[in-house]
Amino acid sequence: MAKYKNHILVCGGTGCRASESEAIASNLNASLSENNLQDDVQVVRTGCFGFCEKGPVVKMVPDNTFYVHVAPDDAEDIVLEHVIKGRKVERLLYVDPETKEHVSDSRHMDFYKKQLRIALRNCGFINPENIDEYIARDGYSALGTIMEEMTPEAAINVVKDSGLRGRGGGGFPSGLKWELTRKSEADQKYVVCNADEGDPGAFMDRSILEGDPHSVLEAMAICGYCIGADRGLIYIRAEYPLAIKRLKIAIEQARDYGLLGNDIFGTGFNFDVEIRYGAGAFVCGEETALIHSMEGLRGEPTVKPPFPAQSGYKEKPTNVNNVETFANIPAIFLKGADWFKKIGTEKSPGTKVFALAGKVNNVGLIEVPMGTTLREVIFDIGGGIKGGKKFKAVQTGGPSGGCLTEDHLDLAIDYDGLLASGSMMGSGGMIVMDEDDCMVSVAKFYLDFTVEESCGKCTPCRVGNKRLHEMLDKITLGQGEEGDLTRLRNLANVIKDTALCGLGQTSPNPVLSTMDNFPEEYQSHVKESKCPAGQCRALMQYVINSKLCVGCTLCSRVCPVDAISGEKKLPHVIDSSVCIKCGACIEKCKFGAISIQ
Amino acid sequence: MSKVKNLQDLKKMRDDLKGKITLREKSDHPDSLVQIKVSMATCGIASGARDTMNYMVDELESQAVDAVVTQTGCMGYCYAEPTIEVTLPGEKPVVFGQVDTKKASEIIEKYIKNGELVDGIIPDSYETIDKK
Amino acid sequence: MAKVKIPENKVQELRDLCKNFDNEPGELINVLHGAQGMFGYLPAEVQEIVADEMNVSVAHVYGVVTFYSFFSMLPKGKHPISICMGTACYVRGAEKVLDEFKRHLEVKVGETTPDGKYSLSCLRCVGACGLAPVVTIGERVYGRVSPEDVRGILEEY
Amino acid sequence: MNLVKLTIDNKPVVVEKGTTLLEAAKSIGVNIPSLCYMKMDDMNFENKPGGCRVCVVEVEGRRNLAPACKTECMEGMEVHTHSVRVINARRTVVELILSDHPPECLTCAKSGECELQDLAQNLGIREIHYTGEQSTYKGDQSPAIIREMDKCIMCRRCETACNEVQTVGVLSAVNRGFESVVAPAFEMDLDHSVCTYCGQCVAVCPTGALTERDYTWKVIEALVDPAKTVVVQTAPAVRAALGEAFGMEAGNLVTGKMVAALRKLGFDYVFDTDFAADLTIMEEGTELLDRLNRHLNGDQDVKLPILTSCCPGWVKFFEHHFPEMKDVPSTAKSPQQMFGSIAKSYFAKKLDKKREDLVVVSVMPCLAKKYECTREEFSVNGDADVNVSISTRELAQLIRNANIDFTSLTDENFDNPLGESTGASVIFGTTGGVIEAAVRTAYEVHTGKTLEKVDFEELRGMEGSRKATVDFDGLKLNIGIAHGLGNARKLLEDVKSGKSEFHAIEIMACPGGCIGGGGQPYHHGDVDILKKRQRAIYEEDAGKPIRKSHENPFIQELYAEFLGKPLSDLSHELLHTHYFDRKKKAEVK
Repeated sequence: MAKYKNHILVCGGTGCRASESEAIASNLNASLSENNLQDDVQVVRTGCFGFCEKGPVVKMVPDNTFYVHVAPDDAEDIVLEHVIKGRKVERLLYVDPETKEHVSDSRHMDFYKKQLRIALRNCGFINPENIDEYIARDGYSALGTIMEEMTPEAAINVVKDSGLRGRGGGGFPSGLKWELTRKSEADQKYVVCNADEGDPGAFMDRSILEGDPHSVLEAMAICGYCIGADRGLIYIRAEYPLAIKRLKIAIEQARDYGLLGNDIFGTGFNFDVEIRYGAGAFVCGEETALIHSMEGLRGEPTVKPPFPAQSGYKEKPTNVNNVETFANIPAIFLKGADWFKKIGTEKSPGTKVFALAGKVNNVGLIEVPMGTTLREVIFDIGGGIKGGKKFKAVQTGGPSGGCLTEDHLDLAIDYDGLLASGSMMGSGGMIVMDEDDCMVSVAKFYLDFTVEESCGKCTPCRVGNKRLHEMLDKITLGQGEEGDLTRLRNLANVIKDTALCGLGQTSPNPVLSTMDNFPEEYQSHVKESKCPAGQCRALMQYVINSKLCVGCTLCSRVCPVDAISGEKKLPHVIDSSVCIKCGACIEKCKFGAISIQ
Repeated sequence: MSKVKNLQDLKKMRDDLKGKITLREKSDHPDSLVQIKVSMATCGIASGARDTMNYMVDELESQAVDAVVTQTGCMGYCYAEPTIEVTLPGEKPVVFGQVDTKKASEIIEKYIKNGELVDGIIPDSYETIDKK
Repeated sequence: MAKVKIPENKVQELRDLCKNFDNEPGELINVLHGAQGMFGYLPAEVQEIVADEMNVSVAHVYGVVTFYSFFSMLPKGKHPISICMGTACYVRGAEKVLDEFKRHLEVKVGETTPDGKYSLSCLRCVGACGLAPVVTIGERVYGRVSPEDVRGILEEY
Repeated sequence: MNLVKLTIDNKPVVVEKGTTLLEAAKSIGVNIPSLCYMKMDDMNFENKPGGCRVCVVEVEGRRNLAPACKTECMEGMEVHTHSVRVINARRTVVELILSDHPPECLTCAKSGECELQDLAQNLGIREIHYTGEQSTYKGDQSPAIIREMDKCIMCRRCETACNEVQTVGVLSAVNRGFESVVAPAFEMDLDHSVCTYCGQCVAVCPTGALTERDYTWKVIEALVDPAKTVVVQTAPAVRAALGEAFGMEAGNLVTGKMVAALRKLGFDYVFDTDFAADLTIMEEGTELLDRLNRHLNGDQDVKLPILTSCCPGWVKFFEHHFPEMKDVPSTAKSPQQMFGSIAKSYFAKKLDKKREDLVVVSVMPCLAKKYECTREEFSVNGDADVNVSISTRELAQLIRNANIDFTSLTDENFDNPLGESTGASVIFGTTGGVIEAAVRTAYEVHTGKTLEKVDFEELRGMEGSRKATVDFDGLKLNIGIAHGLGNARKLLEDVKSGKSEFHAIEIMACPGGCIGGGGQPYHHGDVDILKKRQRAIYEEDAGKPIRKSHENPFIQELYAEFLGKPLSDLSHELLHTHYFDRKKKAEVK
């Protein structure tokens, strides 16, 4: 057997693969063979490192050098310089945006400093397609220990004691859910893993499945043992081909090892997992809708109760947890409920994975203890706002969440804190916005999403959200009227109060939170027909400064709608009733005479 | 492939497999480990640095010493190749010259395990690769 | 709707697909995934055969097909272009990129160019938010796309 | 019994566990408005998707409002059904529905019967605060049913009726969100679907999205055409429900007033489909006995059970779903079509007129009859045996159009010869009636004895699927009865798999039989109305001097003068039909 002295970890997450990390890995291998180092150095394709902004990412082990923005052509340098000569390839090192210095060790990067990885503990560390590496990291020993040494009730108590809450958004205590499902009597029960991550801008679950699929399988088996189910189903978005592939490999390997299937650990306990595909419907993230979708129906939610724990898949008791929730389970059993409880806040123990994106320097997947402040996440881990712009808002919870402002930056992130401030945890999308983002447009963007993804079953969501969207559209077009804002708020509140499912009930949050936190921005749109962020096209006015205009006629010639008139060598004027705000004139003007107001 | 029949099986398997990733686990906290850098430039390899490195890796593992062995470039002591740099936790790095397997064994026994100095130390006026 | 005639061997393949799922109505979505994989889209005739095999009404199959955005009743272009409209891409300007594609191809979202070469669609988050805005053409992913890049990208095909 | 205590609008109430808030409130006189909800216990109809959100109420301690139709009563609940929060939410929800609904109340076919209209009125909606894009769909006109889905509010009742009750499977919710609507596969017209035109979707639709195709103008045109002799026939179930359209209590028999009204409308001859029902019994009963005897004598070619064939919805159903069994049902035409055949042959001859000079109008509780009379095999040289079929509702419309004060009309009698009928034919209007009528005649024909007790209680009732054994003087006849196509499907599956032990099965497409037909005055989910109509039907039977079809003197005369005997060649030509395999794929346009 080859005895590797170096490991080169190449990120194999979707983001990095999109920028050809596969080619990097194969070039590395080729270069190693050329230099006869194939037995000394192992190239490992891992799951996501999280630092997607800098992808593709390559990490050298054991000296912990972290290379960023690596291209396939860089592979040779890495081998020749780093591996053979022991010299770091400086141009691939991360540059600290503050000090402008090279930082070679990932542990010294701000991006990683404040993170604590539990759910992501194996992502970017092991080869997700190799069960041996998972087992080497104590994989499946939580399952084995529970089955050999614990009753299902005792195991459920561990989950309850840990205080783990559902990471899919609602934050329902997981142990309690397991207990309810255990107590429902039936000849057949199911464990369902909700991997239908549909929030635009969220990719936590996908990264876990791509980077550490076995932790989810192990947790599902643990759950099956606890609630008395022998079948598990993973409902995953069909848009996640890599996660599906790795899950399939993981399931096969676990079966081969007897860690799934019949008589697991010789205890007579049977448990197996199959995959069901989503087909592009956001609402299927709602558990009752998800169950209907797995039953081959339209993914329409139904009124709860009955809860899935009582009557779920095929009308049998069903425990539904999302990927991240499951990924926490083995760690909780390995290290104990007390260990877990000490992390995070009292009511929200543990960590949370966020997909940090938007106008922030370090886009990526991060995991922080609950209670970390938004400021730490955005400015320390996220490295602040891109392009030195001013922070304006952060949106958490996706289409169900809200926009928080500067005033909330020191808010400690946990379920209750976010809810109290008008947003919610959601599944963990976190989008940062800067001064150029118009909050009315942002609310409209989310409503646009909700309208498109509404299942159409209940009136408030089917028609109400459509009307909300239309009103927002009207406002961004400068056609808002007196009374629109009152109506907007009433309608949003009624939708929240009357919609059938969790998605409908939370869909007005982006509207309500932006109205609460940026009232003046709505006012300027409606009362002054102005968009302070300068984003709403219809509210822009192109104006020629007569002092700067020399009458060169360039602008009037380029205007596609003949909105600009004026005599040669005299200042020109734009007829704003004709202007379509295409911006062609500004581009042409050599004198900087045209501006947007 | 053999099935995992019980927890005992799994634990044994884990212990056997552990080696596959210890390198990575160690890289998470190298400061608390013995760090050994083997100069592996052309001159080093020509003088048998590869043998030295392989020997060190095997020996440290078999003696269960928590250490990280990495290669490094030319340290500039071509006359003394193979050279290695050993950093004990909390100590300053020390460079040894002309380290063949015999010398390596001595370094492990005396310096690494017991902190006793061994002949062949190159004075600390040298520059490490990192300082360059 | 154009009447499509499915070759007999394909019909058999489709029926076998249903049988692989035990003709179990609960597996309808998996079957439709398989069928779309076979035909590239789900014309009415395919849905009728699936309904017949799975012992559900054609209306039910159609109701399911039209519910999920992944399923399509129209053939896709040779190079299906998808613009990610996830939030991360949105705030980094995906809409302008989309507009540029629409302008170049002269089609709306969900349509295919008359020559069948390109089809244009939007999708929600491919999860490559670090590369936002993201465009995928077939299997190929383009990151950090600006409207100016669009012409060049199209010229590759 | 498990009881729970709660308060609704501060009034204490004790109900059985499992009771919904809507039901509990109703029990103490609190009528929470609802829209999508509809439940008819005996009909196996339950539609409560909890989707319209009109019935929301405030439950203390709950974050959001609760749909009363789907929320079970729990111990200690404190419920408020008309707090400011509730009223505002409810009005807003209804305004939202109205904002996506064409404002065409004045000209809508459902005006006055529309549940959305009532709701808006009751809530006092005077302004719609939220306006915007309205969904539009292409219209769909089949011979029987008109779909104007712009008026659909996604209550899903039609979907439940079509799929769960009738198992016809034509309708499904399609698309999603604001674009969602209930439609046949590929949003094709009903014409191209496997629709049976039973009209149960129309019967439950709260708005004008699904209505019958209105043929009243065709009737008016015929009535004023001096060249035409206009003959009308009225189905048995019509008389048990027509009064409701004029504000009369359900269950009032209005046979005499109906006849008087028809005469006032200007029909030249007011006849009765009941006469044709008696004729059906003669043919179908004889066919039954014939098949039974041959079967008992060991003829392997003869298939049993024999299935009734007077319901056109049912006929189209088995043509689509069980075409391999198309030789099992009786070949006897339905009473509507037998009447048409006889009117345009025997009766035309009596009047010394050509068949083309006669216009046969039928008044039916049914929408499928509109389709049935257009079937090609029911016309001669392009002249249909029955020219126009209108529903009970359309007849009421005609009566109102003619300014007739229906309730104060004096009873009149049908014309002869095609107006005479027996009690046996009247009960065709309810589930179990056809087979009971057949048994009355078949018994006497088979045994040669007089049947003393004509009431077969064991064949009556409202259960969806029933069975009974009738003793034919030693010969035990096993009879099955199903109403509602879902129930029929189950019996048919048994027949198909050879498990059925029945000699004869009566099937009616509509729950309750014709009294619950898709063309009857709207029941708005009240099953009692159907039960009252059923009672009225049996009442009429009991009051008839003659109660066995073969004793109808004009039937006897018809055979003597014209047909010869049941199953004669002429009978076969005029009174029997054949069925088609319609299992071919629904056609894609």
